[in-house]
Amino acid sequence: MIEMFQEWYQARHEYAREWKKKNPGGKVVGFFCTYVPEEILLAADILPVRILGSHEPQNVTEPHIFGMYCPFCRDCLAQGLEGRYDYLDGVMIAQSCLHIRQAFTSWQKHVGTPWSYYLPMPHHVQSEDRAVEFYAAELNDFKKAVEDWTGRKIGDDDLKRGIEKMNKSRQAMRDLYELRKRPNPPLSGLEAMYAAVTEQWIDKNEHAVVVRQAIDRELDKRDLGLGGKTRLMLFGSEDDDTAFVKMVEGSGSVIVIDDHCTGSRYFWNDTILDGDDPLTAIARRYVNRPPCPTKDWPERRRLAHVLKLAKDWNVAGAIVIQQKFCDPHELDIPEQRRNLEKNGIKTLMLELDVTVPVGQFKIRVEAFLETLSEEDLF
Amino acid sequence: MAEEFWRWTESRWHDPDIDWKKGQVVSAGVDVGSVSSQAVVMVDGRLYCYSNTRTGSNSPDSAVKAMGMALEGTDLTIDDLPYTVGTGYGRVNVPFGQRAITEIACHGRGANFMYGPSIRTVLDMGGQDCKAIHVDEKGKVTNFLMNDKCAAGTGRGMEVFADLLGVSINDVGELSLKVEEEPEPVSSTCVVFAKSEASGLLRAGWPKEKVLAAYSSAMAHRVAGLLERIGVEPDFGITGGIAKNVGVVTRLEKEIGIKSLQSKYDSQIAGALGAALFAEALIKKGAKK
Amino acid sequence: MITAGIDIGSKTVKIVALKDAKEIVGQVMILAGTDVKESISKAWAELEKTAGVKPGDLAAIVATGAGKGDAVNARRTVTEVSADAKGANFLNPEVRTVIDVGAEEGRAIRIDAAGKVVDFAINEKCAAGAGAFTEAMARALEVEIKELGPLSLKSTQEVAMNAQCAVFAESELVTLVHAKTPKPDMARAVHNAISDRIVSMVRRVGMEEKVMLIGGVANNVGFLDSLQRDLNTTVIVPEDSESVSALGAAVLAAEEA
Amino acid sequence: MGKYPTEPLKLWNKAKELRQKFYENYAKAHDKGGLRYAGGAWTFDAVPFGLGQDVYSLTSEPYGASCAYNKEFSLRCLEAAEGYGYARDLCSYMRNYWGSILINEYAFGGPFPRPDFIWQDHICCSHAKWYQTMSELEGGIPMYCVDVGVGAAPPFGQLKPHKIDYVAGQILDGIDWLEKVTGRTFNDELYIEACWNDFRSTHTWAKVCELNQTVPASLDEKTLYSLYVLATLSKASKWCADFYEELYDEVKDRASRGIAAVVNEQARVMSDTQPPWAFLKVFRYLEEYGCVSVGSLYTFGLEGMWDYTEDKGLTPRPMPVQRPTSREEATRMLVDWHLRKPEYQHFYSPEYKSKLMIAICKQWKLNGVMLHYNRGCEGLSLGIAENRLAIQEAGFPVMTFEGNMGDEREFDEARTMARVDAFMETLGIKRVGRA
Repeated sequence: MIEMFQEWYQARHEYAREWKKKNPGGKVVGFFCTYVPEEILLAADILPVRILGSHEPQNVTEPHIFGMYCPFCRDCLAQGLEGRYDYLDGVMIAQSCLHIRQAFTSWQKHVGTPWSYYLPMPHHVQSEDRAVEFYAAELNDFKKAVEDWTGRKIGDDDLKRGIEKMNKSRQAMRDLYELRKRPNPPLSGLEAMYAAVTEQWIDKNEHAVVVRQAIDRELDKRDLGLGGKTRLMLFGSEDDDTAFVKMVEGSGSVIVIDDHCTGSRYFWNDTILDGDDPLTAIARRYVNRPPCPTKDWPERRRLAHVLKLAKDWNVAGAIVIQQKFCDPHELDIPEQRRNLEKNGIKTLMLELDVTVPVGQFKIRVEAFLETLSEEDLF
Repeated sequence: MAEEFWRWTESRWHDPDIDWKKGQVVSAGVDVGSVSSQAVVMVDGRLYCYSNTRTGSNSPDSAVKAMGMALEGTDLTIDDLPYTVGTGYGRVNVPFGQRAITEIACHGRGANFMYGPSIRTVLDMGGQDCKAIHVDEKGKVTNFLMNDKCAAGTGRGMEVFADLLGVSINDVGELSLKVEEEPEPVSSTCVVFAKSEASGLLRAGWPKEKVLAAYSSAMAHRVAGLLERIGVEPDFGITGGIAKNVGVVTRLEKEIGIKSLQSKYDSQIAGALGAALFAEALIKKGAKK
Repeated sequence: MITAGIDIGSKTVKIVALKDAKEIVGQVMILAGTDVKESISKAWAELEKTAGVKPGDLAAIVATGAGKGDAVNARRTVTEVSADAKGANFLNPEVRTVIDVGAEEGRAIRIDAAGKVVDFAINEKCAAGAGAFTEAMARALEVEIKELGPLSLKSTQEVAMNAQCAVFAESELVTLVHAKTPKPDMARAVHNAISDRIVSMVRRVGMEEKVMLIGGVANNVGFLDSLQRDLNTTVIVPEDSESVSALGAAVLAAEEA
Repeated sequence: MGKYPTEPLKLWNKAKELRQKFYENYAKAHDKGGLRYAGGAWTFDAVPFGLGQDVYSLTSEPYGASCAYNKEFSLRCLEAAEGYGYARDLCSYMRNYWGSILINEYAFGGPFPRPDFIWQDHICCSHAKWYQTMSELEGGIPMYCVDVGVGAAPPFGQLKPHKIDYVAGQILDGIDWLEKVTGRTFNDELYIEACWNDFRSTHTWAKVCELNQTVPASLDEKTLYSLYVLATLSKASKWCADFYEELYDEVKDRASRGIAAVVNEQARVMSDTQPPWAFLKVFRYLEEYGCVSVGSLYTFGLEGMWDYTEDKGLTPRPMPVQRPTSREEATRMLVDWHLRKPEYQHFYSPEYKSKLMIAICKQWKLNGVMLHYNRGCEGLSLGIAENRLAIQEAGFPVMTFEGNMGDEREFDEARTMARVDAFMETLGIKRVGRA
């Protein structure tokens, strides 16, 4: 059951190609940021797949992106330049950080995916209605663009179908995360990461079904003996680095919660219709979701959110992931750490690159875990 | 290979007045670092013997070599050791070890022994990493910070310079102090760039001591930055090979305005010492091979 | 007419003497001490001894390299970029891409049929020191620098290595050592890592066949192997690959005179 | 004696005085019961003018640059920011600025003058966060920030109404907010006047830069830096608009008389992004080759208002036909004016930026381009590698050099000069020495 997610993680491209075989004429759209309103793509029966890196060293992006931009963005672009996403019919981004926007614009110019769209997701999400009105109008333009491209009208019923599909998938993932609150979590952080990340490119219904089955038939009674391990939280920049998570959990800890765009932030809240027209409801959902730090102003609302996660999932410490050169998180992390430490939660910050320098990191992680336990030594 | 100026000289020591057979608890620690390895044996919490050797490309052998050298001239053998804790890069590859603990914890504990329980901030400069460690009165690590990507300020940088200038690593500190006035620090703290910058200075006719002074102060400044990020809570002590480099230490003390504690022990054995102390604690709690 | 080019680098001083811009009549390379002036005169003396060519006999001298300013008898100085281009063009007019990998710097140069520079890229900070890098890695692996190349050819598996920073890469390697990774695979990883950095630069200027590799690291068969696989083409390595800059300077001197 | 006549710019000292006065006025604002506010060079600074004539601002980017000029001061600022936990690769203006607060030293003497409120905009990832942090460092300062991230106009076209609604709406909300936090009533007359001055300043600056198409160039980029800065300080002020009109007349006269900035001009280049401020000597070094940097999209476009068409290329955008008459109209005009600014639009499309840069190469008659890969500003370095490719494709040689506008630790002087030598060789330009 649960191992399905790892298979999906490793065979992401094969899955998409299979999907096209099973859905003749069906379109696949790659997206660069989780602010992309997948509801609308689903309404048009498009398969949205998140474009992520492969964590391998590469030498193809240097001509396109100057070295001070985050390695994750370059890794993403490299996937396109190396033809690994050649099955995409379209590619799009919802406005987020400058780094990933650059990967998108270079992709547009050099990868040659037939259709592309830049969707200006507002940054001033705390302006509430101003942002919602604006985004709803942009979503309307976007919907038209998709209609022109696919040659098919997208009605309110289609949108509602897309919304329902997204919400079901989100609910399933939240229930899966709920299990990790247990003193003896029935799944490892690695398994949870596989489940969370694959939700971003597997057909939502299919993914939700497997999550449900895993919860009901397997996990509920499962005992991995993780009860005694030090409970950790992961948060910060984009992070789907399974090698890193393996190393951390292999050092005597269990990761029980995260705040990443590749994790909980993706499915944390639903699109709620009550009264709103579908597009406004969708706009409101993305404006109100747990924000990327680049949109978290003038107030720092992520502080409370991250602290609440740490408390609700009862973690002893948090590992703060800084994707090298990721400015939005660099602007967030110092206050996040002060806030957690102030509340008795120790933190360890690590700067991630495309590949993990296991050597240096293992020492830091083990030493961090020692400060959280190892009383038998004194 | 040409003469290796960067290499630390190997050494060993043991206390002939101690008869380990009469001791209650014999505990051992071995620190297999990237460049050098140390082994320590303690009897009832007293230092019995230690060694300071070079790490080979095979860490199990290096661990055995280090312990073997420490035990030279004693009637104690590796097989007699009831419990050994390994630390350092090769901590998991100690054939005769029962447990692996990071060098951060071990240096914290070792410094507590070497410098006394009043120490609160430990600076350890190893070959690859530079660590600022906060410890409590028991020597338990409460917080620590390690150098970021720019590994400048690690022992490695000084070794590269020793090699470049053809000065033994043991002498670079003294030599760097033989300047009338302090030169501008080298602008780049990156080892690679500092090296090419230094070759430039040499070409420009700078004497060795002046070049060393310029690098030492750049290094001290960089390390001071690391210490300030975590905060220097007195008392303050330095472990690892760099503690022996008076050139860096005096400049560092000047920068942070705090003198570092002195110890009669070899600062390079702090990690192995901490490991042996942990082994002792574990033995007392019933730990066995 | 005899002209000469002198390349004053951080590690060596090289001189090439050229007859009528056609034929190499003298060639020396000496290790540079800390006193540049002394090294330079040693090099000239060596040239006289081995080729019977004295500075006095020369129609023109052009200097290049980090220490080019110290060549008092040079008519003018040129950058290594132009010198490399001319030198490579002299050796093989079909070369359009020159890759020069030295101790502290790496360069990729695209040239035209006349050996004129069309575009060039020099490594930025943090990607520096391919030569210095291999030395450090050889030390960490405890093998002679010249063994490192042949060793990597015995590799049977790819090991990814994060090699932006030489010092961190070294501790990466130490970790691999402790993980008991076979030496040949680690050597391969080192060369792949450098090759990735160099190839990134080559892609920046845009690779055009034929490709020539020069500089100290050119003699490293392991690096050459990684480079050829990354570029997916055969790379020409001239003999005396370290003297190509000096040769180019000699050619430019002939154009001056 | 050089190949062309030259003479110092008459308005040079006036420009310096105006800059000095700006920073003094801010520091002294409270003495006369006035108000101080902080905001970026991109902000809609016309708005706070509606609060009265005694409201003075400190614009963050130029202030950060002022810190960077002074290596010793800058280093202490940068290290203070790092000590507080902020990463070394963040915007170096921002780190200098925070550091100046942390060590409580004003680059122009005295302690750092705490602002009464923050009026900012958000275009790069750092703009709003910059002040969020500043507010924290200063123990809480009321902050308002306008998001201008509405995306590109359909390449080179008009902005859709909802985009203008969003930004204008935030500004109108912001005006109510300003009244609340300052307790003052907002004066629409003053506001409309300020908007008009903004149009004048940015329109006239473009006209000044256009004059630099003449050979020899009347102004070199080093000089342009000292002049464009006034608009980054206070583009909506009467003094700035008036100065630029005066400047236009003098530069027009220089151009007509063939007065050169670099007397041996034999080659023309442009740069891009903010220069490494502590190393403007790079431009002096170019003069040894008789090479003049005539400007950049950055110096022309940051505070200059241009139109672009495929056939005409870049032309100064004409002034609006008539003054706005109401707060709402003024706001919509202001938003439309700025959101269609090239330096704003290219945040969304490197392709658009490349077109603009290639237009400069042609219209300003350049031999080559020197791109500053600026580690200190991810906003303006955005897409710079793509620009390099496009400009080369258009047939103009490009050299790149890595550096940092505000963190001298990241600039390698020797290697950069060596790179300039190599570039000049590829352009076939021989050294002529400085006259």
